[in-house]
Amino acid sequence: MSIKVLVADSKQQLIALACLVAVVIVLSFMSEYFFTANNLFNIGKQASINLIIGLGMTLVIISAGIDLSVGSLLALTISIMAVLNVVHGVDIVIAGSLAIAATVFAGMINGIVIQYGKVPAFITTLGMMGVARGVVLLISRGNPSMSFPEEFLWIADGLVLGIPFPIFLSIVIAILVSLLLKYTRLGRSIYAIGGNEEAARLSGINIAYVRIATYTLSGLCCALGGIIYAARVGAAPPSAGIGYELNAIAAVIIGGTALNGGQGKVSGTVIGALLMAVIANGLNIIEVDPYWQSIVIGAIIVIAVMFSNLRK
Amino acid sequence: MSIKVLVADSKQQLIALACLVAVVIVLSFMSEYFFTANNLFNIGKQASINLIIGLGMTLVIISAGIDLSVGSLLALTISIMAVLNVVHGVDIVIAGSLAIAATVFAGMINGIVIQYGKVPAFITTLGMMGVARGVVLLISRGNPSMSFPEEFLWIADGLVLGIPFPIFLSIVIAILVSLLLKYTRLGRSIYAIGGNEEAARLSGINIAYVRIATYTLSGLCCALGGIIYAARVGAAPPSAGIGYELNAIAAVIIGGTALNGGQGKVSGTVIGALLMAVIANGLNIIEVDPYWQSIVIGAIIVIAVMFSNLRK
Amino acid sequence: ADLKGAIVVMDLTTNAFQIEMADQAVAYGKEVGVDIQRYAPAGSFGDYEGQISIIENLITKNTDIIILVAGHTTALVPVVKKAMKAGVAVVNMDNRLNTTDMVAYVGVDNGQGGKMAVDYIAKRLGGIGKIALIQGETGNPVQILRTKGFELGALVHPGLEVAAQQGAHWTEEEGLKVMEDILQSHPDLDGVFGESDNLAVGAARAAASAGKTDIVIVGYDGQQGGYEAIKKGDVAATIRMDARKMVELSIDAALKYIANGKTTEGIDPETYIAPELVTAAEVDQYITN
Amino acid sequence: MGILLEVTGLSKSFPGVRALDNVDFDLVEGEVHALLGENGAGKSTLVKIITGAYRRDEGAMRLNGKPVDFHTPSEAQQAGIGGIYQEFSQVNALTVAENIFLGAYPMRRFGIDWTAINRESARLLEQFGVDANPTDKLSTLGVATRQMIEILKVVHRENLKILIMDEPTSALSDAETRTLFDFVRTLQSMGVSIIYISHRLDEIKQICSRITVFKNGRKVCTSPASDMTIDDIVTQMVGTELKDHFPAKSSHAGDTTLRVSDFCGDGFRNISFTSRQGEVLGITGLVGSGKTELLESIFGARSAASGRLALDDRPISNGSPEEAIANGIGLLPESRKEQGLNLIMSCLGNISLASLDKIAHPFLDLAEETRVAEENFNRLEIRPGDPRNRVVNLSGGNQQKIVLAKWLMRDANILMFDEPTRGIDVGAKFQIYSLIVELARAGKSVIVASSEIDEVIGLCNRALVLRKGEIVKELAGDELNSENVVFSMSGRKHVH
Ligand SMILES: Nc1ncnc2c1ncn2[C@@H]1O[C@H](COP(=O)(O)OP(=O)(O)OP(=O)(O)O)[C@@H](O)[C@H]1O
Ligand SMILES: Nc1ncnc2c1ncn2[C@@H]1O[C@H](COP(=O)(O)OP(=O)(O)OP(=O)(O)O)[C@@H](O)[C@H]1O
Ligand SMILES: [Mg+2]
Ligand SMILES: [Mg+2]
Repeated sequence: MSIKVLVADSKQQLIALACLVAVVIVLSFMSEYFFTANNLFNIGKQASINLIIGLGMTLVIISAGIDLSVGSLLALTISIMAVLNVVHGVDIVIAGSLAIAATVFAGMINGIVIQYGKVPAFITTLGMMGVARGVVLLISRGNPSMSFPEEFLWIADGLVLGIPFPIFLSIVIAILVSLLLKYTRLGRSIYAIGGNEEAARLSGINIAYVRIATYTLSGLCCALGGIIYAARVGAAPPSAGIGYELNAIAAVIIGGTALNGGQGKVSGTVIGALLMAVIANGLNIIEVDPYWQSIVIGAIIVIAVMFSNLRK
Repeated sequence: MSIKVLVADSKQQLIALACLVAVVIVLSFMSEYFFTANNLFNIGKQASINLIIGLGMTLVIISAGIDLSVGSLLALTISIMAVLNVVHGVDIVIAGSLAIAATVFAGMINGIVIQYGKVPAFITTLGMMGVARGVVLLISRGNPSMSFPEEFLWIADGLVLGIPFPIFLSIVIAILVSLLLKYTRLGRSIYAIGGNEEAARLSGINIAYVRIATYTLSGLCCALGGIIYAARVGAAPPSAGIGYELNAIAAVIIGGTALNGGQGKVSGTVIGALLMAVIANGLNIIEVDPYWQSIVIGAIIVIAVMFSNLRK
Repeated sequence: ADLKGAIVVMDLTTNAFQIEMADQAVAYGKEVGVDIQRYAPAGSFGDYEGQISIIENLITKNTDIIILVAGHTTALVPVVKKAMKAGVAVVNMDNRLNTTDMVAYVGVDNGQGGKMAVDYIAKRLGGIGKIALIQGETGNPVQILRTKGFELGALVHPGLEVAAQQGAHWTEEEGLKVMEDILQSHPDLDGVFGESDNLAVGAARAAASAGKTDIVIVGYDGQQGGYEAIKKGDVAATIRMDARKMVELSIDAALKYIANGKTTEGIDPETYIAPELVTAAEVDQYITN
Repeated sequence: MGILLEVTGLSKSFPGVRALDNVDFDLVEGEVHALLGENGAGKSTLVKIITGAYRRDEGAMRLNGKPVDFHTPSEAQQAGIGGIYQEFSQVNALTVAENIFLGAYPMRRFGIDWTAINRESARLLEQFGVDANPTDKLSTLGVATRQMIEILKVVHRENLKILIMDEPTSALSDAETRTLFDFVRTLQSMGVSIIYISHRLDEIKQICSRITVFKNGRKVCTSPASDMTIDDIVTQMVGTELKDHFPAKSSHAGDTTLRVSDFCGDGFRNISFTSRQGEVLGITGLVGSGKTELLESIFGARSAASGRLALDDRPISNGSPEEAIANGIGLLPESRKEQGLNLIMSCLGNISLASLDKIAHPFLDLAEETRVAEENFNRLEIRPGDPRNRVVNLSGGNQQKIVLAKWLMRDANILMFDEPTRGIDVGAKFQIYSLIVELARAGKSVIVASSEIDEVIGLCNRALVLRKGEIVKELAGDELNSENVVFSMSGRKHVH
């Protein structure tokens, strides 16, 4: 593909990137602490969970769906892993794997109910948000303060190829998701059902399989985000992940993926998640009054998106 | 219109109604306290705020939009009214009117940014959610515990024609919104831009006017919901309305209005809001363990919607 | 030069007690020459990860002192260790962290407070009656401690029958709705403990709407809203935690730690302030305007 | 009669395409002015500028001698200009009546007058012989009915002075076309001027007084219709002379491939037929005779109530399009926007969508995809020529070609085409017919469902005539002529 086509194709992402760069430059002038290697790693780590969940959400939104259960599914992984490991003494690797499996299964149930139950994705995943949160509360009720073994915390801070593991994992997942979208039938089919489900069906695409796979993958991303969360906090708070759905969706949409499906790019979500993390981190660093923060964050996001659209 | 057409037209609403009746019957058998006039009034009062907001949300969703700022706008009304009344001693009626006007204006800004800024509704209203909440915190920072004069509380408990005022007001708004949708150009245009915006434009409908009016009306509903809220709790907590957006959207969707716009009914939203209130009230009355409540609520809502779709 | 300090709480938006702790810290900081900034995560009340991010940012900024009102007993431990290692003086306030790797802990015994509330209700009812509990955010550590205190209190007063136990959030609206529902099945209720003043105020509204003004309602925290309700007679009492005192002890401990060359020698590892019962008799001294 | 509307020096560009290039055009009071040209010539763009749907880049427009500049379609409507667009401007979720009165609701003192809307709609439907109720949801109706409703929506407006019709008959049958023409003539006699766009050239001679031909965004010529023969028009449009409208038919029918027995379903009954290798089998019938339902059921896109399918004498069951495609069957659906295309995907992505399994080894070979899809893209001479364009930016006819290209790439053994040349220009039609015959010669079985009788006669070796969901006649060889087809379609007994 020629550079020109690439640029035309990714216009919105490029402008979002320009907004990100502009915000970074402004913040660098406002605080000497902002543009330091250490702080950039911090931003990366702080962005990682939202980004990983956002990558699954990207798939879901491209398929013209939505997943409100992401925060609860993240908590589900953490709690199951904690109960197995801390209460039942199961090895952390096995406990983690079982927790991931259970979460992926919950994601799959989302897909099945949406596909075969014909329940709108909004309601299905809202229901799953409640059910999974309830399960988390139930299984952790006796032990609200479980904490993970020291070695496990490596996941939050350990370095791989010189970069912190959460950032490394985000990069790997971002690459995998973007390869999935670009180089697999499933990925292409996700775009197809998001753009026009009937046309996709008449082109021989197995809608049920694609839809269920999409929500299952979103569940997997939540599980991986949950592992990072668990290592970052070293504990299994039952309220983990509350409110994460709106952040993840926002990252996806800031990145130029439209809620009505059929289009979207991984690079956009990466930029969106970074932009959100940079703003939040920057406002802390330059000591903006917390009461002003939500105003500033809200305004910057709207303005960034407005810019990337005005050029269309 | 013949009865037959009416039934075919409202199938989804009728089945949602059937679900509601079924839940009521089950709960009546499970607790003698449930089906009493007093408790039914309670349910009505508890449903009223979500319903009023949900009616504005119905307009927005029919127009293929979404409004995440409803909870913050509700809080905006309450806080402005409280600050004016409690701190500056402005008469409560004037304070309330100014607060409503400000909130309506915020709703209008949503519409303007979406229309002319070409920012997706999700992002615009997410931004407004942050901005309005920030304003609420700022204006109430010195006085987090303002409380309203005794007479004002009549709004929560006073009777009109034998029914509590919040219920009365909800009914009035529901009727007005349903007349608006059926008998006015604006109402029909909301359906048209939701169903096919380009077709609406080509048919000579003024998209900008319709869109801005829609979000403005949603703002008005939030303001009225805020007044009820203020009277019910008698105070102006800056956290009022957090999380209300998902409940309002859920009420709308349970009522058979699709998120992609172009269709929807007020009766559906009424049933949806009642269903949600009945379940929450019923679970408290029959004393379900709080840890189980979110599971049961999530499951019942999904199942109710599944039923109304299976018959399609 | 001034020291750079920070108070990190869970919530600067909804919870008046958290806001008060933060504001008191800023005020006391000025008195003793520490420039204290207030922080809370942007997300919901359970956003522990947000608190971690804030502390990471504070380490980056070479903050000298962090007063941490931890949202969770274990979740913040790893990042606190990191901060201590980086030379930041971290004092844990209010909600007890599961670690000793910090300068000190200063707090209130939430369990004891919960029990005090029941004791007071028992006293007012003469030891016999039907009571209910309105819980805070389900699964929150503070909720769990206050609930445990309540349950313990109910055990020592066998004449009290716990008729209902419901809840979900900390808000007035939740207190109102839950109380409305409880009163349906238990119109003869005698006493209620709301685990925050917000909940108690909401419950009092529901009781007033239902015309039941003789229910003994007790809140927790000691917020202005609660005090005003006590003054009006809607709420019977609240359990006050002295934010000012906690803040003073915490900042003093941090300053001592820094003066000591960053050792904890001579600093009390834990200090508990007794929660106080505030009833109509004592309430006037706490109302600020 | 004076000049009613005049545009001069009009230009309009889209990213990468100059859709209109310095165009002059005028419309005389009371005339029916045909606008002709190949797919993508700029016809729709011109009329959309006139109706205010697009803004022009350059040029001037005068109405009754006064300069006008419409910012929105409603301004044009107020000036008496109404447009029937190529892409329906309808809201599927609303009723027939409401779509007819969309944006122009009759009002009573207290709100919209629904009684008037329903009554007037019923009258209009009746007058135009449209088989639909005012209260039907639009989404439940077929393409032809919706096209008629699109027309009704504009013609009932009282102040109508200029009516623009962009391919109004592409989805209509002959009978409906005749009703429409009667009405056009009535309007004309009432003084309404009409701009008429169509690829059915025989129609032009019937109702148009003047003809303007476009090519590549420029005007080629304007002249009275009586001065031009159809061949002249074609020559002007295509640039070269086109001798035949159909290629020579494929000659050898081979073995039976698909056998349909006792097929019953929603919209058709007791259908039995076979399709052979090397043969083009036509299926024709009036609108609503069940052609579409039959093909869709064979393809597994909707469920058949009963009946059997066999492929090379091996029973098959097509439970879904996926299975049908795996069995080597392809279907080009009737409605390109709703069933055929993913408008926001690139042309390439659309073309390869039904063939992903072929380019997955197991990962998609993008180079192979581009190569094969581009081959089919070029084979159909789709304009503009960059296959990475989004389909939504193509002209109507070129969009249809994308759907065709998709099924060419799939290279199924049995290919079913439902109205394959809807909205395709004459030159391209010949090209598509040639392709179809070529496919048959290469040993495929081709089934073409069409309500255009000429197409069936000129292209097919054999044809089934459907009426009310049943096969009433099978015609082949010399018997396949227009007289016989019309007789069987309309239900009058044909005497041998
Ligand atoms: N919205 C758009 N964006 C980009 N390009 C467009 C758009 N609309 C039309 N075009 C391009 O403008 C040119 C003219 O298109 P137009 O629709 O006017 O053709 P047409 O003569 O109506 O063709 P057809 O007979 O196929 O309908 C085409 O090359 C088309 O791809
Ligand atoms: N989605 C649908 N829902 C309800 N009725 C439909 C639907 N599609 C078509 N019909 C109706 O079914 C009947 C048969 O339609 P079908 O499209 O098969 O006819 P056809 O012979 O293909 O004619 P044409 O395609 O030329 O309109 C018609 O009366 C049509 O209005
Ligand atoms: Mg065209
Ligand atoms: Mg058909």
